[in-house]
Amino acid sequence: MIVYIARRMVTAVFMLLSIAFVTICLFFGASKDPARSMCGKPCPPETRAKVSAYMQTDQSVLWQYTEFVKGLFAGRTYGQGAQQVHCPAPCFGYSFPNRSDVTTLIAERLPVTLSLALGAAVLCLVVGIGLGALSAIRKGGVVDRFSTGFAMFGLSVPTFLVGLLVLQVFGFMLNALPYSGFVSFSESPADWAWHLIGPWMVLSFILAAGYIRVTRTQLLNELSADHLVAMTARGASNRQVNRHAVRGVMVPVAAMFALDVTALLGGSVIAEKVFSLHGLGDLLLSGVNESDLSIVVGVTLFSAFLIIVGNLIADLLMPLLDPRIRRV
Amino acid sequence: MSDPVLQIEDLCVSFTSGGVTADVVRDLSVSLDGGRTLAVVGESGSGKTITGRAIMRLLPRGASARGRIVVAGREMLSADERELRRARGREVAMVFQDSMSALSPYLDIGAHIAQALRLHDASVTRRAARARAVEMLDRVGIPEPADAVRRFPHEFSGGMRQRAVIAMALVNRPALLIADEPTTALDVTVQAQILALLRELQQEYGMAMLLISHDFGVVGSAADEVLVLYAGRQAEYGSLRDIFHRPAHPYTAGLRAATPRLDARLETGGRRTRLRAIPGAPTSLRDAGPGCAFAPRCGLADQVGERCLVEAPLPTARPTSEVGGLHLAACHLDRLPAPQEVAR
Amino acid sequence: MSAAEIRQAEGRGTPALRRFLRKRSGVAGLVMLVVPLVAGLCAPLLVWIEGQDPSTLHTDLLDPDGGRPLGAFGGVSADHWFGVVPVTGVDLFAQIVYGIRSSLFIAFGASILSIAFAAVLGTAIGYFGGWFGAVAGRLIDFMFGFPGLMFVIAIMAIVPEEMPRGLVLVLVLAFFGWTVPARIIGAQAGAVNARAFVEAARATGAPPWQIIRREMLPHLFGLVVVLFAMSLPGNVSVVAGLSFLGVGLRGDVPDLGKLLSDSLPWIYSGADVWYMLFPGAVVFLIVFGATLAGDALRDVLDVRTEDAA
Amino acid sequence: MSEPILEMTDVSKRYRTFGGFGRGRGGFLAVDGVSLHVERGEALGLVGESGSGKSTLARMANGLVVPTSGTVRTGGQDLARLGRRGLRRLRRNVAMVFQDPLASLNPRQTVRQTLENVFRAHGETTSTAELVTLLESVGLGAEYLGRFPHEASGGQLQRVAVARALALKPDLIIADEPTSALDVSVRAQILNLLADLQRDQGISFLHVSHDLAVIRLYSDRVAVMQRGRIVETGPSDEIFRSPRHPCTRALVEATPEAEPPPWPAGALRDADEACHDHDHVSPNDHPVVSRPEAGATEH
Amino acid sequence: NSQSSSQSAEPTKDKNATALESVPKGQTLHYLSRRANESFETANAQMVPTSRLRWVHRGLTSWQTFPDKDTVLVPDLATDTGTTDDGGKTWTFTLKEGLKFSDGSPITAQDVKYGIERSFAPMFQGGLGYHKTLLVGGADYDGPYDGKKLDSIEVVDDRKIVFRLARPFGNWPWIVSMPAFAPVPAAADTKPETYGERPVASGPYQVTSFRKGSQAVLERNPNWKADTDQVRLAGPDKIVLDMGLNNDTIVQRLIDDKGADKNAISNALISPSQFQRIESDPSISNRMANSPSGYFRYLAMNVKRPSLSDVRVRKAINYAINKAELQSVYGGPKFGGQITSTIMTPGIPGRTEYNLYDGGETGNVDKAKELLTEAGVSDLKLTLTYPTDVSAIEEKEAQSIKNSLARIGVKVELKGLDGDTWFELISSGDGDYDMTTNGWGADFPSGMSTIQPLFASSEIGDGGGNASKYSNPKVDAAIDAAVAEPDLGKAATMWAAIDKQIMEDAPIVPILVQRTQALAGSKIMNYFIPAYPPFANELVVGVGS
Ligand SMILES: Nc1ncnc2c1ncn2[C@@H]1O[C@H](COP(=O)(O)OP(=O)(O)OP(=O)(O)O)[C@@H](O)[C@H]1O
Ligand SMILES: Nc1ncnc2c1ncn2[C@@H]1O[C@H](COP(=O)(O)OP(=O)(O)OP(=O)(O)O)[C@@H](O)[C@H]1O
Ligand SMILES: [Mg+2]
Ligand SMILES: [Mg+2]
Repeated sequence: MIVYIARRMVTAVFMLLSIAFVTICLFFGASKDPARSMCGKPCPPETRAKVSAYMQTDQSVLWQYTEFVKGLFAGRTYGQGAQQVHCPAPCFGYSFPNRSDVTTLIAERLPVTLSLALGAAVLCLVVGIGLGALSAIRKGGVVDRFSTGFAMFGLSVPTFLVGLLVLQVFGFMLNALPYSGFVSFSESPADWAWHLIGPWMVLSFILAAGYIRVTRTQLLNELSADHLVAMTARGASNRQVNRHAVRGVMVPVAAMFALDVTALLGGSVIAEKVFSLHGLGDLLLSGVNESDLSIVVGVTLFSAFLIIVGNLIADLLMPLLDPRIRRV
Repeated sequence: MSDPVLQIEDLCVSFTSGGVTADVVRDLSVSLDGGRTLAVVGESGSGKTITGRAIMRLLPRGASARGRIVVAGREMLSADERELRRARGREVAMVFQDSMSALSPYLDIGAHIAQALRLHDASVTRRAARARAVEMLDRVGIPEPADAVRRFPHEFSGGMRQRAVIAMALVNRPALLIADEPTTALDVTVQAQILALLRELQQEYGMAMLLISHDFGVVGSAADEVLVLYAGRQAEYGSLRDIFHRPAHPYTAGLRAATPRLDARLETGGRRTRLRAIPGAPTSLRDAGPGCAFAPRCGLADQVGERCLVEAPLPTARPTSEVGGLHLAACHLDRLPAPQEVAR
Repeated sequence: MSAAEIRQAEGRGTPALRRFLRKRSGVAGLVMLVVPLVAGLCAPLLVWIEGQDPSTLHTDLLDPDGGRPLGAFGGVSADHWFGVVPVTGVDLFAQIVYGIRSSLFIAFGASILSIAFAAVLGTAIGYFGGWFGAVAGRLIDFMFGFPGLMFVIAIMAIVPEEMPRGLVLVLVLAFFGWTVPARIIGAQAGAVNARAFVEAARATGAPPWQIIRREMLPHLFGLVVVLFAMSLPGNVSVVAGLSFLGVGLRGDVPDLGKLLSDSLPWIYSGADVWYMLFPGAVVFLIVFGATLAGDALRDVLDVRTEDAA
Repeated sequence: MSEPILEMTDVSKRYRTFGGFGRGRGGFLAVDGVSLHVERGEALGLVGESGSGKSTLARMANGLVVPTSGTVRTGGQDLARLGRRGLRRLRRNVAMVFQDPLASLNPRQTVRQTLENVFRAHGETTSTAELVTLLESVGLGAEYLGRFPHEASGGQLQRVAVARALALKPDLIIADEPTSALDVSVRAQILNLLADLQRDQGISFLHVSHDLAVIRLYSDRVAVMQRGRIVETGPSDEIFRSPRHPCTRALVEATPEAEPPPWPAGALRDADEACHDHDHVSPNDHPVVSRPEAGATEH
Repeated sequence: NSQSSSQSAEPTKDKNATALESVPKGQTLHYLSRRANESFETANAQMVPTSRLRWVHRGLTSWQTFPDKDTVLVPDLATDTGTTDDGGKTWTFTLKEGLKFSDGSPITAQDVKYGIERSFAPMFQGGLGYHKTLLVGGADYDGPYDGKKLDSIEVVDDRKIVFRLARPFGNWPWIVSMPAFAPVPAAADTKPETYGERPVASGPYQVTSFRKGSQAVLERNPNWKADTDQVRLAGPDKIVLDMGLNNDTIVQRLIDDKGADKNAISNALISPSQFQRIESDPSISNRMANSPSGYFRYLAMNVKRPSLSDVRVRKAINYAINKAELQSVYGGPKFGGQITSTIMTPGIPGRTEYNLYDGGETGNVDKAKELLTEAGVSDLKLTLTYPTDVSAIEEKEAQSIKNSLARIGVKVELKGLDGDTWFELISSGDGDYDMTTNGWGADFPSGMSTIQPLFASSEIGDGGGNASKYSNPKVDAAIDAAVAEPDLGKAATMWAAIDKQIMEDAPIVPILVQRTQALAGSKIMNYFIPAYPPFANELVVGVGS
């Protein structure tokens, strides 16, 4: 087990480094010059060269990569003397337009995205597994039809359309929900939830569809599985059997969830845009709009980090859910 | 004489799908006393499993059973959910063919047995249940049972799993054990052990056993009485000896002749022999016409003529060598010709 | 599944097409998908019939203060079937039918490319297995580490201007779209490869190509079709979503996603909700239609896609 | 006598498992230094408990499984030297019949397509008449040509499988439990068919089965396998009359006879211990829950 | 004998001049910003002197705006708007007496010098940097952090500061109103990186709380004295600045006008989709400020391209453009902007109206065709490039131009580029394009601020803004003379002449003077947009009750 964990960890780190390599090659190798937008007005070439040197964007891609990786573990310093800015480890780069290291920027935005993603995850798991289980147990019933239709909708409607609909209806028309803003959990848990209900609804509407389907099919499989028939043969009631059957659904759900970390992050970009929340997605978009490569690279890599950690957790969780994976 | 543990009367099982209803088991009547083993033999699709499940009222979706099934005095077909729950596992237990899929992959072996126990007696503590589990595993011959209770099904070999399943079935000392092909998935050597174990436990607990099998060999070594099913109908019923030595149904006789035997060569003095095969393929009740389901494959149908094709024969009594024994066969022929003439 | 059921599912009881046509939701989905598709293909013809073109500005049809279309339903009239675009007065119908072209071109392109690659790779994984399968599996794991949409957004922001953005979008979407299908196809191909009839074919001395072509592919074809149908709506959504985020197509090519993001302020303010309604409905039709059709196909071809992730 | 149709010398097979970055830890030794031969026209029976390596050994005869070590000579050719094309050509002469006819026939191909593909594999074409003759030789009528597997019964399908094996007039047929998936009444039909082929066409057989009675009936010689090794070989009559190896003995004794008196329980268990140990869990028993990375048998 | 550089209108001593209301003291002002990186750093700011940055910072000079008069330059920290005695090469400023920072220390000339020096540091690039090339030695100076000083800024004593320029520059008094001229006490600049989050204040407010990217709270600076400051009314007691809000959400909130939003102003842009709603409801439209003038939109023609080198072709294009349609695209005359035919926009001193190529509002196709025939041009194919990520308008504008030119048989190929790439292209010496649309807003109200950057040959390439690649030695000479002229009144007439002189060569098609609009909460007073700059003066805004 320890070997297994260790191996997964090493794999995760290796993956992160490779993704960083690809990302940095792609972005710092691109034709855009980040110094351009930092140069000011007017912007003669000498000034631009100075800025470029200060931002260290005049260096080679490989150099950028090694510096980045070094920065992750040991921090990174830009400029010299009193002008130097230090970006402490783990350094995901330094954003000059924001005069802040990207790690700090991410740390500021993370609570928003995490609140958004975790809340949506919980909601979509509860709704997805709940509806999926109900429709499997009462196959062909009203709930089944409703949730199959619901799943079909959720699978097909683009996130932003749902987002706009929710915003329009609940925010502007009914004035039932706040249409923007974020209150941190520590300030007021109630307000926190209240402000996030809209985005949660949107994200979980989109994602729940998959869980409804998986839960439904897996549970239907599971319910007809011999070991559950055997359980009934032992004298177990339907409820006991159903409860046990749900265990068999957890593994595919966990596997799916691991993949959905990506979808959650992607979805939150759109949800953040619609609900004007300032999370990682918003940070990324601002980086894109302001040609702030450090932010773009930093946020992308940090998201990769989140995804890999999510996958790692799912991988480590899997043996707990299914003893068959617990070998070695 | 006490009441039989299992009594089945005129059991019919039918499947409904797409508005069409078809019988898969028809007019089955049989009874079984405690301490005795009834083997149900027949080819694939002949309705063996369905019969076993009907007894437990564990039919798949779309299936319905008519007739009467009485287990230890309880009417199974009219019992309500609660009664059924009480009967299942305590009065009648089941051992499935595929021990791997019959065990939950998420529970260790101990939890399985403990669950079987506690489902029927909530007063048993978890700890006591697990202690019983260890005892039972020991009883069915699993080495180091204290360690084995903590292992998961996938960590057991097929034979060990089947032993565990037996332990689970017997933990509540049921009056009737239904064993649906309990050894088909196992090696011959293991198969022998399991059959021996079942036999041994049956004697110890005095329970009745319904042993489902398609293998004449297994039947011959484990049963007291035999029920031969063909296409969902009772072809022949009788004591082991009657079935083997004086089969009254051409199908039974054909099966015996088609089964290769280890001593085959010895009998024929070392020359190559050919088995006497039954021509054609097994049919199911669904495809069968109004007549005898076996008629299309029967070498003797010509002797009887039209009747085999239009009228399904009813089980009628045949001569028996046992005292007070019952021997029934569903064939229009009263007497089978000598073995050589049976098959074409 | 009992042997009988397997026979039923895999056999040719009724041809798949006939079974598909018997499914109402599938046919409805197909219609929803095909109508816009045909409209897109015949865009020049339809617009010619309407008597408009996708680039002429009709500022005379707009409120001079602010550019809201005059008239009901966003300026719907006999001349302008879907009304006109606020601010410019460009014909909305023409924009939409041409927009379908670009959106669907990208979505189809990306789906075809990614599924084709996934099919080739998946079949190879299934056929060769062993270390090749292991390496490909790692590669897919590696791809799973990429934060898909975020990465696409980031890439679209740095695409050099010389490159045609539509093509880049196709490539980028295809690049992130092949992984899950490849894994599903790989798993399925592996399962097919492990089935006895493939080994039987091998035992007769059949060459690899014949085994893949005649034994494996027929069993993967349905899956590939279903995966394609399932990837299509996702790609349409992503293309529209990228435009919504402002990193999609650029220039004067009509594009559904661009129309939608353009229309946002108009529904925010309630000044011209019709502007969003028409392109929104078309996007919805395409996406929902493709989903329905894909789902029906999946049932008809009895493909399981859930359990291989 | 001429050269044996099949000659295996000291062959071993170790299955490797993949996963993680490194190699699997050692893998699983399925066949361990086996030598065996099949004479022309002879039927060799291979028996043994489940997982003892029978199928692996049988598949090495036509290169479906490549041995880790040792040499396999089939029809006088060293398989290791043949190369991929050569192996394919060799398979003209070495045909196979599998356990489950429904599984071993492509459900999407008609009987005609299935048979035609055998010829196509070797760049040949056939006429319908030839195919009909082929089907008739296994006791099926021409009407089966257009049928899909699900439209025929198990016994009929196994006949089709035998027809496929016969299509290219092989010298050796490897039959891996050809009847264990069939119903008792049909089993005899197929066994008779195979026996006729051996007698009438002089085809050699490597007949794998765990059913001793079947082997006894149709094999000239028997090889008994246990955990990857051959523990006993000899003429079948001799082996079954007086088994020498404890494992063979256990197998013989465990085979249920048609009508013995009630089971002598205690006696049996002692005999088994020689052959089967409880704690041996073969890798077969592990469910494949991990990501599917099916191993190829041909490299 | 110093020469006053002040403008035609004398700065009034009376703060509540003309239409300016007097604002009550008290209340909280809310600022809803769509920008996430709001900060009070002066060294790299690009904001006008009437913006929120100046709540905290004062400059040597500042601007005074009126609803009905041109904007004027007035002294801020300095006692006057600067003096020169060598024709604009050396400028002297004297600080008022008794000025104090929020930390109680006196504001000295040294602090002003240090503030300017900081702006040279590479870490503070990105601001308005006219002074960096004007001050002697500026090009090689890298800021004070490595211990070096910029000697062309001379601190004579605590209150007197002298600037030595590389060449005469008449607009220097306007330059010193820019952000970098705010005083920074060197002792407080220990962490330059975050200095702008809680700077030492010289203005009426100091930052009491700063959460990066989300909120800043400003409260009164007790050391600020109203009688030393003629541009700031400092009505509210407290100002809350919310950052990084969604533009549309801000607009929606301001329209809704609920709760604290009644006390709010913002920098949100109002999109055309909102006009109808605003117009239809007087309670909203009353709160909207609309600019009388604004950004200059034009179509630049790359005169270096053979196909556009003939002035007759360029004139033909001038005639052909349907400006009415473009005006409509921008939101019509009321919200979009005024059709124009000159380079300088209303509000810039000296601006005179004329129209050399009057084709009417929708263009004169015949005249244009005639000119093309005269030039012997047919089958002309041109590319039109434009930035796509600024707003969707550029694309529609381009489409309209394409349609206009199609009328005279000129085929236009549209090339939308992302902002950075587009700018890179048009500011390079040999950019591969025929035409581009462009917009320009002057950084200070002078013809210099528009004409020099857009038409001087020195501005071709190397990041310069001369998108037409227009190069006329005579115009260059005239520009140099006007730039150097310290008498701004005289300079204004010179610029007007240059304006027309350039249009004779028709390197561009002037299109619009673009309006801007802004909404304020219902309690906001003094919210208006002057002719120049096109933003509301945030320093005079008050909150009523
Ligand atoms: N779920 C089901 N739906 C429809 N028909 C079924 C179902 N299960 C079984 N049957 C039919 O019922 C008949 C009897 O099936 P049963 O499983 O009892 O056969 P069996 O004798 O146990 O065969 P085997 O030896 O293959 O286990 C068969 O014809 C089968 O096709
Ligand atoms: N492709 C493979 N990869 C890894 N291990 C394998 C593979 N094929 C077979 N094995 C293992 O090799 C051993 C021998 O397998 P084989 O199939 O040859 O046995 P067998 O004697 O034919 O058994 P059975 O009677 O069950 O068919 C088994 O333990 C099996 O788990
Ligand atoms: Mg059965
Ligand atoms: Mg085998």
